[in-house]
Parts: sequence; structure tokens; C-alpha cells
Amino acid sequence: MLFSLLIAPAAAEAALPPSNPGTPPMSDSPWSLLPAASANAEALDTLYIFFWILCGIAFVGMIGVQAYFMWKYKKPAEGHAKTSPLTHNGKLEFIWSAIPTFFFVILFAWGEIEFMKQATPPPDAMDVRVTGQKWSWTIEYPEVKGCSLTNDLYVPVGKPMRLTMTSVDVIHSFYLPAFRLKKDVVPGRYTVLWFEATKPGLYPLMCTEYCGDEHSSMVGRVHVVAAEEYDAVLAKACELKQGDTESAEDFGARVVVRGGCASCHTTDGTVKTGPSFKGLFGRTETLADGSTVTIDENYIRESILEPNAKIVSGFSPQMPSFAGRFDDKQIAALIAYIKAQK
Amino acid sequence: MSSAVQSHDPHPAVEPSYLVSKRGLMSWLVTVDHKRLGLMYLASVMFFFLIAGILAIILRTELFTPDQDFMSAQTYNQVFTLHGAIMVFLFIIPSVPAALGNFLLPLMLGAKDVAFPRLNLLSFYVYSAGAVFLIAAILTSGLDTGWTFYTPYSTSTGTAVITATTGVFIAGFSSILTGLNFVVTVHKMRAPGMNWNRMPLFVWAIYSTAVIQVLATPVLAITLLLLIIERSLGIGIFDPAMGGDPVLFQHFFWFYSHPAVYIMILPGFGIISELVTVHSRKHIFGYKAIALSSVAIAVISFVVWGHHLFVSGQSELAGVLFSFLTFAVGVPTAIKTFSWVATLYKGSIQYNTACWYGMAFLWTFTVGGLTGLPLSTLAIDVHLHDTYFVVAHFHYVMVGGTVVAFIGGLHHWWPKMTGKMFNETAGKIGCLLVFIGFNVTFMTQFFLGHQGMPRRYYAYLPEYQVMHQVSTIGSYILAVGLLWTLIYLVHSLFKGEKAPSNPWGAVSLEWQTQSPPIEHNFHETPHIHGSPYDFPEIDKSGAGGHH
Amino acid sequence: MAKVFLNGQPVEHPHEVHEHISPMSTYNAVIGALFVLTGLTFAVSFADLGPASLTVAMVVAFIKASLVVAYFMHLKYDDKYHLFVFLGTIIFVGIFFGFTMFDLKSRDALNDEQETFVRWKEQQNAGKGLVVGVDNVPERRAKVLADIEAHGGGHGGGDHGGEHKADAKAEHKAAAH
Amino acid sequence: MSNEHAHAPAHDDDEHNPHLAHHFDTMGQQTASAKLGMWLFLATEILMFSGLFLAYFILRMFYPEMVLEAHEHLSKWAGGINTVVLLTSSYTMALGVRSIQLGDVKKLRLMLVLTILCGCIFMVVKYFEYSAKFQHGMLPGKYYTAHLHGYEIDGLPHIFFGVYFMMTGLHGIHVAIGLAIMLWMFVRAGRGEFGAKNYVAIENTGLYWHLVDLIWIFLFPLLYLVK
Repeated sequence: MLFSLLIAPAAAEAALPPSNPGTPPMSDSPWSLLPAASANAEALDTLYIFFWILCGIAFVGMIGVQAYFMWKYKKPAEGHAKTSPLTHNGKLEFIWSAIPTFFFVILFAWGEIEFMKQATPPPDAMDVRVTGQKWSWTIEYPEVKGCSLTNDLYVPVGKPMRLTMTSVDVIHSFYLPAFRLKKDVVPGRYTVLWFEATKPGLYPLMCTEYCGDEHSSMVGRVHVVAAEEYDAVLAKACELKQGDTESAEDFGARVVVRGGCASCHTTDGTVKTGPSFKGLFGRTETLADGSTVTIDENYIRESILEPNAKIVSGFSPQMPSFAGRFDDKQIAALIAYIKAQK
Repeated sequence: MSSAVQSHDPHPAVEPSYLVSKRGLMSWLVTVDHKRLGLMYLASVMFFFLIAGILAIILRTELFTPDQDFMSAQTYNQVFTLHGAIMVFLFIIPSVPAALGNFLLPLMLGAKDVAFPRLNLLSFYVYSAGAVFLIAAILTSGLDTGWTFYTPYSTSTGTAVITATTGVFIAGFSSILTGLNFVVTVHKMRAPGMNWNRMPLFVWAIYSTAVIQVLATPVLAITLLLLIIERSLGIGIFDPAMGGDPVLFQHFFWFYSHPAVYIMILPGFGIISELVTVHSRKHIFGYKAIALSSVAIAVISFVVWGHHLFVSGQSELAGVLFSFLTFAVGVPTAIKTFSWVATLYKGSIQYNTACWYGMAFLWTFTVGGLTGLPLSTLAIDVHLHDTYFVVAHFHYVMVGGTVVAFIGGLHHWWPKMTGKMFNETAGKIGCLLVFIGFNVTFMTQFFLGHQGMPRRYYAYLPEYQVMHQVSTIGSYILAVGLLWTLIYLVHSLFKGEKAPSNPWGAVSLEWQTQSPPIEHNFHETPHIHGSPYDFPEIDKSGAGGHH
Repeated sequence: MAKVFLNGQPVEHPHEVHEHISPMSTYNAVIGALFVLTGLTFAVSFADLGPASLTVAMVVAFIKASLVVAYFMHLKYDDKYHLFVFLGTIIFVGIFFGFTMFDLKSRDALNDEQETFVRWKEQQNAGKGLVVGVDNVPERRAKVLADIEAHGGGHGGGDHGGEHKADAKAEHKAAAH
Repeated sequence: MSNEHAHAPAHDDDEHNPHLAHHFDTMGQQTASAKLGMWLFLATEILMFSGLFLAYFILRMFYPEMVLEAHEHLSKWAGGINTVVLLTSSYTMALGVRSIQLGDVKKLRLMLVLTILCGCIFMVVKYFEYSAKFQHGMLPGKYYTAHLHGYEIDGLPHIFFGVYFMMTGLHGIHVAIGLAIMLWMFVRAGRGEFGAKNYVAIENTGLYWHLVDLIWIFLFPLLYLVK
């Protein structure tokens, strides 16, 4: 239920462009490696393999010698064998200090070079703004006016993209396993992440800095699409208008997906950080100050635009405001959707 | 030279041991005897190990399936936070230094007690007070910040952060006082002839640890104090909503907490140095290298904290500097490991339980150490940071390193501490269960982490399920092994054979007094004439190899 | 008393505690110097030295501290290991300061363009509901302050609205660093 | 860090010095241990305060104009008087240690009284300073209300006052603890517990008090003077 976003339920499927057949985020075998979907990931995997060969040799050598000694110098059945008076050997100690040092320097330098590449975005990179909040990602595309998506990042193949990220509440961390990239999203400042995707597909995107109750559901999708399709795909994804034949309720379901509401509000009656939408409409609730309120259109509207004005007792003021993100039509559809959850 | 210690025939055991020299509950509660305090610490840390261990099993059980099973997200978050906080602050940090260190340090130095016995008692009660606060936090509204208390989450969450941080703040003072006591003890309380080159390596390790405790813990104190003030008054140093910088908190916190990692592992190194030599009947290989590498690790550990911040929004240039220094800490660690293996060369290895744990340590710690390398390599850490790879790495070091060494050391010194022998066969079964369970639990998590499984998720992508299940089953085996160990050790207290004063034929001072020792440790002040690793089995007829 | 040992070494005269006793003149000279130096920093603080004032004040403070440590705390005559402990502590404080400052000073050194982007984005967002990050620190703080006013002190929020705005503007400048 | 010990010497020894604890062999060993312990304790104190100093320097780096403007609201004269008072108290403390080195208990007690007096003056001045800040609403963090009292400071002055109260407050707590210890030492000196060969407790008290002075030596220019 949590990962419904990734497993792509009907509502999310509708938002997917047809060119993207909803590939599974990772291979089916639990033992296989992640796909490498960016230039950085490919470079890093090389380093990673080099590293594992090195460590493998070191480990096998060390444990091999240990096992050999353990077998060879086992105490005899009766009494003890005479043991060697060896206490040290300067030459040997120098060698086994120098060899690791040598490899450490190589690992450091290689890691440093790759890291510097990760840290300096090219000047022609496309800009995207990412905002972390409890518990969803808002992703805005400057070149599409007013476009703000939740948990969906669209990326063209072969074009560098720079994310400028910040958080409205606590520290989150923007993690793209398929790109081997991660950066904390810190409130009060901007951090930057850049990449150049190489392989079209659908990949996971996760939060890796613990950020509270629903930390585990701060999972989104990265859609890597061919460069020539990108504009069209993005435009379609950004569009949030009621279709001609679409009911207000269905449109509302799409608004819910776009707003990332599901990370706190379920539709099956389970109470998470926020109340479940199921049977919500029309209930009478007690506020923290003891007064009562009926959950009607006005209350829902107010709760979307100014969420912390009237908190039902038992809940904490966690919800971000959606003022400026949803227009009246969308809010109306949302209310219709909530009404329908009986 | 003949024996390392001038032979002074131990008096026939007419004098009562420290366990029975005074009787009654009060004689324990206000004792200033380092051995009794060591046992009291041992009981306390074991209690918290049990609690935090049970929490760990609950966590693993919840992770058996990808979805939420029997815990809410809030409960899961509180449980993993308490698992971490209790394990770190109430178990691992005091485990070896405060329990075994307290018991052994004066014995190994030939002293009657630590330098400040009453401070030692105070330290125990300060620790208990800290524990009470932490428990109070659990019982009131819990704690869900993770043991790292990162701001601004810790300044905004609704749980009992102030109570818990006060507890940690107080427990920190216990750590400071113990460290201070040990440094002075090592400097001023050594018996005649015990110069720096004749100290057992366990003492060197405890000494290095104590130096870190004294130098690093005050910074934790002020960090937590600032956090408490930030949360209650909002002074705006760490909280971005008030104009502060959350990354600054991470600097403050890790300036203590990275050296604290070495507070946890260095004493383990010390134990292994003892286990490997005594049970292979051979002089330690590279005494000076091991002793000085402990000090080197202690010093370098203060300049590597930034590797916890590679992706935290720390400056990239600082990241490069910290990455380089982190590799530097790998060199003395590698030297130690190689020296232990070389010690086995041409020895006469006696496989009893303590030795098994020593050998298990070499495996688990090698894995832990080697997997530290990708985490210090900048570009790879970007991928692995805050995933299960990190979880597996530090469990290999903390559990596979410290806890395995601690249990091994417990078996090694158990006859000395309690005067009772445990069942060797039971011990070996326990060791095998712990070793297998541990590796199954955490080896899997390296793969999980590499494939991108983030930490602190109570529900996860279904792709990860198989490995999570393997890990959970491993944790059950580990738990069974640990419980088994607890059972036969407790059993030995009542039914165990009486221990001889020196069951392993060791040469260091703690074995030259009766088991368990008398209240003032030695009947007369011992005089030391040689190395603590000068075993009678060593073949001195051949040329070369003298020290 | 052949059996008295300290630090593993035999001690010749265990009863004697060797302590250096400084003459009164030393103490008088030191306190005199401390007063003079205090007067100096105090006087200098009225002169406008700009950024150099921090350096001057710190140098004087270090001299004063050294005097206290060396003479009042007897470190000059004391066990050399105590000096080692003291200087070691200062070095570790230096590490703590140095590395943390290095990070804070070199942040975003590799991302000059970011600044421009952030400015541009702030303009884009002006007047919109979505305010995040550094740009809204003053607003959030103002809100906290407003809460306090509302709950205590009896100050009406309206009277001070203008003040807050001016306040917030200046803070905005400071926060944008 | 006192050297007296509840236990009588448990073993037969040439010395029957009542001040020698059972686990030490000589007074020299006992004194040296106590002093080393004290120096290590001072090291922890320095490191603890270093966190606050670092917070101060970073605050200066983030908001230089605000710090300069806010620090004008601290009274240079109060700070200056307190500096002189504290330095004097350090001087009398040092003389107290010197007196007991020479075996003069009477003079030691006089010096302790003078030191305590200086400490009290320091606290009184601090009290007036604090109450002025409280009145003007210059309080830490979210309790900062100076702008309601007609004091306009640009930027985020609540952080400056937070740091100011943390630093001087923690220092003040140390002064108060020092006063209590000195009072205790005064009582013990009256009971004749100290002499020319047994004064490490006085010496350690002195070390602690000098450290408190040392911290103020840095606090004063940083908070009150520096532009």
C-alpha cells in the first residue's frame, strides 16, 4: 500500500506517458545489481568493482593465512609445543603498513576525482527545483510555467540536469540509486545535485535521511525519457486539468496523486499522520481546544490552504500548505474525491 | 629471563575474595572496590544489552515483510531509536572500559585500586542516573529522533527529546569521569617495574580509550546542552527556522561521536591482543606497533568526523580532506590486524571458547574494516551513505568487533572475576551460533545496502524482501546464541567448577593473584621484571627474536 | 623505605613533596601586567580598528591567559605532563574550530551558478504561497514572535506589524549570506 | 578531587599519615594523582566551553553586522569591572595557595575570604546586567522581545543573546560552584586539615578558579568589546 506509487495503481498509471510502459524499478532477482542509468553510475561501478577485487584479495589473503596458521599451529593433544620467540620484524611491519597505504592513496584519489565530477554541474545544465517536505517531494520545472509535480521527476536522456534542493521542515536526503547519487536536502539552504541520465526507464527515488513517521513512504519515481520526447512528456505530466469525460471524482484522484496526499492520508481507514479519507466527509470532530467542527467543504478547503488553523485533537500540525499549488477547480475535485471515499 | 613476574608464592587462600570480604547489600551499593564496581557495571550493561537486543529482534521481525506488519510507523521509529541510543550510550560505550576495564586495569598494573575509587563509585551512579532519564524518556512519550538527534527534527518532534538528551548528557559525565580516572591510574598507579613497555596491550587500549573519553565527551555535553536550549528556547544555532545551521549540529555531534566509535572498538582491540597471545602461547607480534597504533587511532579519530557528512551539504573541499584523513585511520588498524595474525605464527593454539571468539573477531573485524574503505571513498560513499551498507558496516565493527571481543574477554576473565569455570562445550556452541547468526544477519545487509535499501525504513520495496528475510532469520540465530551464552554463564555461577588462579597459564599480573582476587588485589605489591607475554612455552634456545 | 615506587620507578624521598613556591614579587608583577593588558583591550575597543580589532583582542587575551596559566596555575614549574595535557587540549580545540570553520567557509565553493539560480527563483516565487528555504526564515521567526505576543505581554500584533516588516527585511539580507 | 579517604590505611606501612588513602603508597603519588586528575578535568572544561566559543565565532561569521549591533547593547563597564574583579580574585587565590605552601593557614583563610568576596561582587554585577537585559526583553531565542521595548536591532539578534546567555550563564554556574567549593575549603582549613605538606585540595581549587578566570578573559573581549 505504501509503495502503491511505484507499483503504479490506476491513478498513477494514468499520469504515465504512453512511451513509458512502467518498467519495474529494479531487476526481479534480489541478488542482481541495480541498473546503472547515468554516466556517473557507470563510472562509479568501475571504481566499485576495482574496490571489491582489491578487498576480496585482501580478505581472502588475510583470512587464508589466519586459517592456515590456525590449522598448522594447533596445540598438540598433550601439553604444549615449544613456540617461536618471534616478537617483531621491522621489515615485515614496514611492508604491511606501506602496501595498504599505497592502495588507500589510489582509492582516495579515484574517489576524489569522481566526487569532484559529481559536485560540479556543467554550466549548461537544465534547472529543476526540488523541495522536500514531510513526506513527499515537490519537483518544479522552471521552463514549464506553474508546473509542480509530487514524487515524479522527469529526466531526458543525455542532457545534464541540475537539481537545486531545499526543505521546508526537516532534513531529507534525495537518493537516486540508479544514478548512484544522493544529497541531503537541508532546510534553510540550497544543495545541488546533478546528473546525466543514459538509459530510459523508470527508477526509484527515495529519502535516506530519517525525517519522521512516514520516512519510509517518501519514495518517488524518476522517469528517464528520450530527449526528443521529453518536452511533450513533461508538458503532459504537468497538465492537471479535468478531462472532458472525466468525472470530478476521478480528477480528484489525480489531484491526490499530484499532491502526494497518500503519504499521510489513506483511503482504507488506517490513520497515519493525517486522518484517513475513508468516511471522513460529514463527520463531526473535536478540535484541540475542545470546540467541534463538521468536516464539510469549507473545512476541507481551509485545511488544504491553511492546514494548521484547525487541528483535530489527536493530530499534530504537520501538513504543508497547498495554497498556490492547487487552484479552485482542483480543490473542488479533491473535495469531490474525499466525499466519495465512504 | 625466567618469569615475567617475580615469583612470590601466593598465600594459601585464607584471605576472603573481594566477593565475600564484606557482606550485605550496602557493602555493594557504597563499595569503592574497582572489582565490585566492575561487576556492577557488567550487570547493568548486560541488562541494557538484553533490552536493546530485544528491541533489535522486534525491528527485524517487523522487517520480515515489505509492508507494515504489527507496528505503526511511530512505534517502529521509537524502537529503532531506542535500540540505537541504548546500545550506544548505555551498553557499548561503558561495556568494555567500565565493566572489564574497571575490573582489570588495577589488577594488570599491580595497583590496589584505581586512582580515585570514590570518583569511580560516583561515576557508576552518574551512569545509573543517565539510564534512569533515558528510561523515563521511553516511559513518557518515547524518542523518535534516531540516536543521532539531528536537528531540526529533534527540535520539532513531539517526543521526549529533552529527557532523553539529559540522560545521555548525564551518562556522558560518567564516561568522562571513568576516562579521567583511568588516565591517572595508568600514569600514577603502576607497580614497581611496570614501565610503559611492560604494560599489557589491554591497558594500552584502555588508556587510549580513556584519552578519547576525556577529550571528546565534553563536546557531546555542550552539544546536547545546546540542543536542549535550542529546543526549549529556540536560540537559533542549530535550528534553521530560527536562523541556525543544521549541518553545524552534525559537526558538533560527530566531533564527539566519531571518536566515540573508537571508544567502542579500541578496548575490543585490547582484548583481542590478550586473547590471541595467551591462547597461542606466544609473545604478541609487534608490541610497540600495536600499542602505538592504539594511540595513533585515538588521535586520528578526532580529525575524521566529516566522513559522516559527505552528503550532508558539507563543503566538497572539506569532504576531500576528511576522506583523506579517514584513510589514514585505516593504516594503524591494518597494522593491528596483521600483527594479530602474525602472532599465531609458530604458536601452540589452544582452542577454548575465548580463543574461538578471538578467531571469530579476526574474521568479523576484517569484514568490518574492509567495508569501511568504500565508505571513506568519497564517490562510493555518496551511493552507500545512509543505506543498509552503512548499517551492516557499523554492526560488523560494533557487534562483530566490540561485542564479540567483549564476550570473548568475558569468557577469558570469567574465572578470575567469578572464581567459577564455565562449560567449554556450551561455550563453543554459543560462539558458533553467535558467529553464524551474526554473519547471516549482517552480510546480507551489505547486499541490501548496495542495492539502495535506505536505513530506518519500516516498510520497503518488495524487491528487497528475500534478503530482509534472510537477515531476520540470522538475527534469530544470533539471539539464540546470545541467550544460550547468558544461560550457561549464569549457570556456571552456581554450578560451575571452582576456578584455579591461572587457568590459561597467562603471565600478566591479574593471573598472579587468587581467583577471585582479594579485596586489595595482591597480598604484596608485585614487582615486574619482564613482558606480560613471556610464556614458558616460548622456545628461547634459538637465536634472535629477543626484545 | 626502599619499597616506595612511583610510575614504576623507585622514589628516593617519598615524604617530600617538591613544590615550587613563587616569590610575592612574581604574583604582584603578574597581576599588574594583567590589569595593564585589560586596560589596553578596553581602551582599544573605543578605537575603530575594524576587522583588526578581533585579532588585537585575541592576542591580548592569549597573553593574559598565558600569564595566568604559567604563574597563577604554576604550569611553568609543574610536571611537564600537565603542560602536555593543557597544550594537547588547546590543539584539539584548534582541530574542532579549524575543521568546522573550513567547512563553513568553503561551502558552495564549487557552485557559483547556484547563487544566480536561487535569486532568479526567489523572484519567480515572489508573492506566491510556496516559500521555502532561507528566504522565509524571517517570516517564520516573525510568526513565532507573533505567537508569543498573542499569548503574553498584551501587545497587539497589529501595532507592531510595520516593525516586523522592517525587521524581516533586514533579516532577509542577513539570512541570504 | 579531595585526597582524604574514608578508609584507614589497610596495610601496615611506615607512614601513618591520616591523609594518605589506602591505595596509594606515598603522599607524593597521591598528590601527583590528584593534580593530574585536576588538569584532565580542566581539559574537559576547556573542551566543553570550546563548543560555545565555536558557536559564537560561527554566529559572527553568519551575521557579522547583527553581532556588532547587538553587542553594543552590552555594558562595557559592567564587563570591565567584572574582569578586574575576577583577575583580582585569581590573584588572591594564587596568594592563598602560596600561603598554605608556606604553612600559613590563617593567611590562607583570609585569602579565601577575599576570593569569595570578589566572586560575590562578580555575581552581583552579573545580576544587575542580567536584570537589565531581562527588562529590555533582550532574551534568548523565542523569548526575545527587545523590539517591543523600543530597541531595534537589525537581523536576528535573538541568536546573539542566546549565545550571550549561554556563555555567561554557564560561566556564571562555574563561578557559583567555585564559590561553594571555596567556602567548603574555608571550613576545612578552619578544621586544620591543610598544612605545608598537604594542600593539594587547595591547589586544585585554585586551578579550577583560575580556569574560570581564564574563560572570562576570552569571554569579555569577544562579547563586550570586539568590533
